[in-house]
Amino acid sequence: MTQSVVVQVGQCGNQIGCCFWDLALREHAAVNQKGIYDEAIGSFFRNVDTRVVGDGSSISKGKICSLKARAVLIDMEEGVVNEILQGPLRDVFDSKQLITDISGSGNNWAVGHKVFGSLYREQILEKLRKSAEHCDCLQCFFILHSMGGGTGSGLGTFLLKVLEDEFPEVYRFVTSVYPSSEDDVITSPYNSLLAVKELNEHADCVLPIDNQSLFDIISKIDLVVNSGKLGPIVKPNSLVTSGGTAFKKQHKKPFDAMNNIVANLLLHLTSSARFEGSLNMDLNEISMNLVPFPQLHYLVSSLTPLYTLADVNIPPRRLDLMFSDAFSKDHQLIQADPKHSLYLACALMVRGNVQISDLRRNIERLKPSLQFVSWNQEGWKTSLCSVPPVGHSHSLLALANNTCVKPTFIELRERFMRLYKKKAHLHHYLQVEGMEESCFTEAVSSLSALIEEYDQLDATKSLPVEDVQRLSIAV
Amino acid sequence: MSIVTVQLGQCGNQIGFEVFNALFTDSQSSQGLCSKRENEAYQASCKERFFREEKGVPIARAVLVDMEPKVINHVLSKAAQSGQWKYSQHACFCQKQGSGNNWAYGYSVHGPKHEDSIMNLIQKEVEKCDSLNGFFIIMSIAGGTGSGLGAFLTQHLHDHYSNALKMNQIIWPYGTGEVIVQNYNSILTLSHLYRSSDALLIHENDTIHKICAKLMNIKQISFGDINQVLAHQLGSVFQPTYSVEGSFHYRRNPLGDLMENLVPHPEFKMLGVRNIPQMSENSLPYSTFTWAGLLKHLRQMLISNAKMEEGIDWQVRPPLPGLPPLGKMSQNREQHFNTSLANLVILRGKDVQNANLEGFKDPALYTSWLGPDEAFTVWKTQRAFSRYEKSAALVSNSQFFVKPLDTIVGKAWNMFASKAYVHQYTKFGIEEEGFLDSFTLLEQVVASYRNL
Amino acid sequence: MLQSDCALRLVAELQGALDACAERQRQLERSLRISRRLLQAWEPAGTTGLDPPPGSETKEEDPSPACTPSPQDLKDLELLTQALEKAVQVRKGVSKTGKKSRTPSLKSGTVAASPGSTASALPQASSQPGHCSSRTRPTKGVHQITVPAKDHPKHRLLLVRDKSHAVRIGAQVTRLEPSHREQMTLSDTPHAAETFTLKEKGTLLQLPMAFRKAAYRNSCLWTQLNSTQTSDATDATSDAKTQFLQKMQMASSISSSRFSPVEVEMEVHCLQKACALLRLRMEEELSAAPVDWMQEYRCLLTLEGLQAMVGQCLHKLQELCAGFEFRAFGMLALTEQLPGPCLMGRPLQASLPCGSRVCTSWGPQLLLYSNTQELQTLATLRLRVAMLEQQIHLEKVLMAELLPMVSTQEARGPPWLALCRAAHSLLCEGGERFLTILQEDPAD
Amino acid sequence: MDGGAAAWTGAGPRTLPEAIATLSRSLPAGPSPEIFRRAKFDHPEAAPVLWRLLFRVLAPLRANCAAASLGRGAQARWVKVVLHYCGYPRPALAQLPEDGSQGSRELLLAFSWLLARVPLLEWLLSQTCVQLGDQVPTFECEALASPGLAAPQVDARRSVDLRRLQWLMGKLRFRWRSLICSQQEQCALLSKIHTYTHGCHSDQNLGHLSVTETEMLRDPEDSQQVRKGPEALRQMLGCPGSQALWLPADTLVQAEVPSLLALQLLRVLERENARLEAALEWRQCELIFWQWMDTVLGACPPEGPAVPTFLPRIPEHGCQELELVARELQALQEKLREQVLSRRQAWETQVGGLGHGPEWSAARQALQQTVEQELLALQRSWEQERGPSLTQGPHRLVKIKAGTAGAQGLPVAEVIRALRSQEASLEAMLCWLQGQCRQELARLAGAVPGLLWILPPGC
Repeated sequence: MTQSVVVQVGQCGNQIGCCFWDLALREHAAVNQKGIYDEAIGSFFRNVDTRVVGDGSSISKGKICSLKARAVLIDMEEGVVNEILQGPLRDVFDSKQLITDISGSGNNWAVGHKVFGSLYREQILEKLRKSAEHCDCLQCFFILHSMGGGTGSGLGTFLLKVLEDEFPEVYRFVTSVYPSSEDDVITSPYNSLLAVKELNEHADCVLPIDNQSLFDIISKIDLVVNSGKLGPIVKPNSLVTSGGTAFKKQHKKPFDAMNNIVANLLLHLTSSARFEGSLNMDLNEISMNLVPFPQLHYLVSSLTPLYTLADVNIPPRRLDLMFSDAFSKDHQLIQADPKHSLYLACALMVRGNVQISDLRRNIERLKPSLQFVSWNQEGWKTSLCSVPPVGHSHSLLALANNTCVKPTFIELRERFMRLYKKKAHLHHYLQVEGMEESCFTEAVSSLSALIEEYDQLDATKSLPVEDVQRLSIAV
Repeated sequence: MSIVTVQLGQCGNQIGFEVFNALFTDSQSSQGLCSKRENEAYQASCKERFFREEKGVPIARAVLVDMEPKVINHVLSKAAQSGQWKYSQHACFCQKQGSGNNWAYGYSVHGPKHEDSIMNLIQKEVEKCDSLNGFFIIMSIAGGTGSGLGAFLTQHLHDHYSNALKMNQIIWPYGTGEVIVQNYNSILTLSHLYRSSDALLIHENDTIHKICAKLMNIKQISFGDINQVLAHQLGSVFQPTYSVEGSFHYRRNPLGDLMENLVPHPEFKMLGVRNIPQMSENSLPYSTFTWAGLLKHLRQMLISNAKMEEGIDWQVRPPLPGLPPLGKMSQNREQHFNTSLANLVILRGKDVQNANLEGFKDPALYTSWLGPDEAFTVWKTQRAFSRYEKSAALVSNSQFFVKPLDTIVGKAWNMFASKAYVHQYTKFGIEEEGFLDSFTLLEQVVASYRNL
Repeated sequence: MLQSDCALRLVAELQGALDACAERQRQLERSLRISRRLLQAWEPAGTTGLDPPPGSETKEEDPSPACTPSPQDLKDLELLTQALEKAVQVRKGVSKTGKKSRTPSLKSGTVAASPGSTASALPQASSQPGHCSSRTRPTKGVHQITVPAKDHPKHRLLLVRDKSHAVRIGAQVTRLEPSHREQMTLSDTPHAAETFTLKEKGTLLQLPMAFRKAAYRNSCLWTQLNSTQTSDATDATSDAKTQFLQKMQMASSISSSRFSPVEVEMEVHCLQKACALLRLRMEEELSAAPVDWMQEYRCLLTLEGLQAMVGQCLHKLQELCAGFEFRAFGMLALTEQLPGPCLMGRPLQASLPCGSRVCTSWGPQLLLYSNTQELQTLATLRLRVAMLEQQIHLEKVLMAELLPMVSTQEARGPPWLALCRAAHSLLCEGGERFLTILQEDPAD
Repeated sequence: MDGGAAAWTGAGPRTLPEAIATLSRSLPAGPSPEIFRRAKFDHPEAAPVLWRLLFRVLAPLRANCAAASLGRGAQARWVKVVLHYCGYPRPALAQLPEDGSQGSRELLLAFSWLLARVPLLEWLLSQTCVQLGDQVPTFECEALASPGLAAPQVDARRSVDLRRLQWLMGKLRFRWRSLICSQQEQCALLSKIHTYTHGCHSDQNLGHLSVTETEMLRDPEDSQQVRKGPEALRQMLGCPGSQALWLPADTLVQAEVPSLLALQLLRVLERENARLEAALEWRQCELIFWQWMDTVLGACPPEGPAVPTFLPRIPEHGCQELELVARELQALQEKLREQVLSRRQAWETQVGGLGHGPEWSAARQALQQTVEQELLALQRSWEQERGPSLTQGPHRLVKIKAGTAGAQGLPVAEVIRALRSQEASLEAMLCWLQGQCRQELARLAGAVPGLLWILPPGC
């Protein structure tokens, strides 16, 4: 089986990562009752004999000794990482996996990308190589970062290029948290836009996440839970940031619940590669199926049912509803409406007690209400993983390559232009070595080209679907 | 003579297991409704074909190949748990990382990289046969490993074992899509197999899914259910039959006899299977069958291209004699009449000698250039198959797949015209030229079948 | 569509070839059945494999894996030996005791007892000291199979007996020198069974005396026929024959030509082969890229040599043509009355030793092989050569019929294209592959 | 040596009737000496017997049984054609009526002509000898290459689509493969039987039993069960053709009597021994016969002017092939001439500056020699029947230990070598023929505009 390495960059990236490792541990603990180190666990964790000095030799078989996350933690501030190291997850990481600085990037993409990038290049590379050495078949890097800040956005995208050069065979999946419009970071449009260009060029797949959407989802869960219709009975072993998480301030801090959703997304995304199922889906199948053209690699995701994200005991709704929900606007992890936009491709990843007939039935049912691009009328990719999320019977992750991401990009461009026209804060960037005006113009045109590609596809929406003229056989 | 099965990819391995299980269970069944001696001969024949023995335990003559270990591990332990037969531990090949639904990756990367190891495993299995009849290669055409590596391996089997027969069991993807690049993968696979395989036995997921729902009455259909129906169909074809009517000698060259009668023409290699009866365990006790009834239904299934016993269009009739070929063709198309090139009917069970097959010997069923004497074959055995006192299977080289093939080629062509996903293939050495070759060949196959 | 006479010929040719194949297949299947029956004796299939007794597999020397008998081999061996063993007993008349019903049956771990007391009749039995004591042991019924203790390229049949005359078998591994055999027997197994190979008891398994005599005489006669052929054929006799032939030729009103038709045909055949090979060689040479002057010179020499050889061939061809034309003058279409197309063509060559080949030895000869694979290669190659000859024959027939048709057909519409496609597949691809004809897109 | 066999080497019969009698005895169902005597005087009653004899001698072996069913006229025609084909010089034969009513002298001459020209007796004996051993499990190559004797039933009314020919051709290819498959298995089984019976044969040269012999020993008990065995055997032997290719195993199945086999084989062997003895005797007294034949020939009236009657088989077919070869050879010649010319010139100019030292001439000589050798080998590969072949007479398969030296017989490895070269040249030939067709079709295709001909990949 293959392994993945998670690279968490910046504050947001590390917070999501923290959630992720907590959930991952708990999921494997629930599935693997015997405590034997198996390949499924191996996909995210090393088994290390801590009695051995040095970096602890990996044990490939037998009982679980001490699990180490296949992760590289990077932040240019110490806060979050230190918190992690003092928290309950401290044993999962060791100091060799960390890169920190104390100065921070000052919400400046250029500092993160250019300054820290060149400063820490070798160090980062060494950690990455080390983590790769511990894998016998490294398939994927997951990069967790936010777009708005300095470190995650700047250094995170710098990292992409490094990975591309150094590990060209290994996929780069990026979970990018996009700032909401009421973002408190004033330079976030600059940072995001500069980052988008890098994502366009060096990522294999980007899973855009919108803080606003996450927030809405959390609010909705809270609403359901507090409406009184359903008892807010906490399930002891569900995979949500309740009691035993890294931060014991769940309800105070909406960020935790939000990060939790992203962590769940990652777990679900990799479940079919880690666990058995009647229709497996390896990670390399994601980009193969969902990326028709190299640049169009932005996948809109939605997780259903939402209660799997909540720590509550809600009786399961009808199975078919789960499928319907996945296509509804308010279940998407970015603010987008795939149902009224054009699908280029769509993946349905199902976990738990769901059979192929359920899947087929729902595809047939939903198909008429969705619009697919003319050359991909049956653009479905499906997988069935037999292991459900902990504490639940089934769940669904839908990944859509859909033109509905376009508004997000357009809005980003607008916000950027508003600032850029005024040349506001530009000097903070231009004073960084290697940073020039052309960086901005190029980034804008990169984003515009992307938007243009989506536009062209959208333009075909109104056209009737017609078959292309085929080869004509003489006899 | 023995058949070495090569199970490829997730689909191939899952189905392979069900096939061996079905074969073994049937051959050990005591419900054969025949003499002890005949039953023993039947068992021996089945065993010679599909199993060998190691320390008293039957071992499937199979090589398991996947680029990813989960499925093979699962299948191995399932077989071991059956307590009846096993796979050989040493006949498995897996890697860490799958082909990612990319035909080009399976064909151009995994294939050459693992050629030696896999061919060695196959060689070892072949050496364990006293006499090799051929290969049965189970694969889906939608994915990457089964399709890409399958096409690669079939070609190498063609080169290395030129005299052994090669039949590819092909799983046709759901029409509504299960892998997005399934049409690309399918046309690449089919066109390559058309060059290196002797016969393509095709099963459509859609069809079997419907059989599960309508005939087997399964509410929530799993892949396990689907694969069991498929295994049943294959068993009904490959379990032993008499080589000469009225003797107890069982056919020793099943692949050769089948191919010689059904697929000698290089442009017509696609075979479909129809079974009758097929029903759930619960309704079986309330049903009785006559040969006349079964064969009447089977014949109508053939000419109306019905995929199962339910919902047959009884309006379809063979064309009137005396029509000129062209007129006949257009009339057939109007009527949805399914023209056959060649058919093989396999009858199993009670009073099989009394079955009347005249209905299948009607020249109107066949293309104008081949008479029923050359185009129709029947195999029989008195030994009942599975739970059915009487059962019939039809292996047909006919226009069954014109439509699905045409659809797949059309969809792939649409996608190809927009150049979508092509970059994923060129990355691994399959250029546009390769696509065009495949399109050309398959368009020809469609045209040739249409012109029957 | 083909005209019917042409079609008739082509279909007849193919059908004939198919029938010949089918006939041969039937023959093969018959003999396969015999061989299989011999190997599997009378038992229905499904007897279980023979498990070696634990601990008996003491491998002292590194066995070469190729020589280790497989379980299947052992099983076959056992069945065969049983059969032979039974034959021995019957031949010795020991089965007259009316125990025919006790046919040997093989179950896992059990072996049927053979009736009669054959052991005492075996010459060696009494000469083996120590064996008697083992025989007195009241071991009855089930015994484990004796299993190879060592490996040796030759597996001998090994029959193992105990007092109850249960027949046991295994592949004896060590090729025993007679003097060592007894020790081996003694130290064999706890059951201390008597062992002997078929060879050592060979006299018992021999063919009937009268038959052996006749066979012996037969081989002597053949030897004689071969040895006297050259030395004893007196000059006088051969002179007389030559004279006779000459006189006959002279008396004939047809003057002799240099070649008889059969010779012409053989020469043409030979020239065709030559032509193909020469062209191949030439193309090989032309496509080579010489790296130094030595190679370049060599290439030149080869080409010149080839040129000379082609010259010779052409010369030969002219000779043939001359002879052929000379003979051709008085031909009458007798062939058409021949009894069927089958009597034409190649069998003529085969039916007579009338070519120039002179055989030096007659009668059955020995063909030596050392392993299965070698034998299989031989058989496959022979068949392959036969198939190629058949294919070439068919190719020529198809060429003669199809090419003119394709090139004369006037209308170049779809029927003609269909014809071309099929003809191409048959003529150029051996019927294995096919071409596609596309209508050119007017837009392009 | 066997006393009986030795007896004939010394004295033999010395009178003509005795000599003819030995000849008769050595032939399969040979006619009585009286027939020969009558034939000398051209008595018509001897003619039918001699027609039959000639037909029997000349008919292809495999087809013999079927051919026997041919009418008398057809048989006679057959004999005429084959003899002419082999170069029989007397046109008188061709003019003989085919009802067998006359011409016994002419037939006697023809028979004697064959007898004098080729070692007919030995050949016949060899072709029809009893097979106790196992043969290479294949059939005569020629037999495969020749269609069977009976004209296949083709429905002449049905027009034939070329796709049907493709169908039949494909079927044939599958049958070939099945044949190979079965043969492989048969080889494996034979080898097994040989291994297991190793040491059981009294003949040291053989060492092991053959299938027939094993079969003989297999189940003597059952001998009483079936009685029709000898009859079936006789039937087979009554048909000399099948003897030649007789796989003993076949007999057993056909007769379904594994039991009386020993007895049956004994009879056949004895019959063959008698023929062999007669053949040996014949050699001693042949001279008398030839002297007598001289007088027969002398008794013939001189032949009249040749009446054109005969058509050797070559006609149009042979002509076509000759033409085809001629064309191809000339093309080759032309191409080689051009190449050699230009290369020679280029070489001369190049070597001009190279000097001609002694090293050079030595190297040149060496090169010349190797090239000569190579080309000689090439030539050998197409000249027929080089190396050991299995086409003549039967072979008994004997399994020996690898590396055993001094074993008498033909090693399979040698035959394999010869077959490989034969295979290669046949392949080249087929390839060439296909190339011819490709050119021709490509020419035709080029003449039709608006179409794209997409060849299968790899062409």
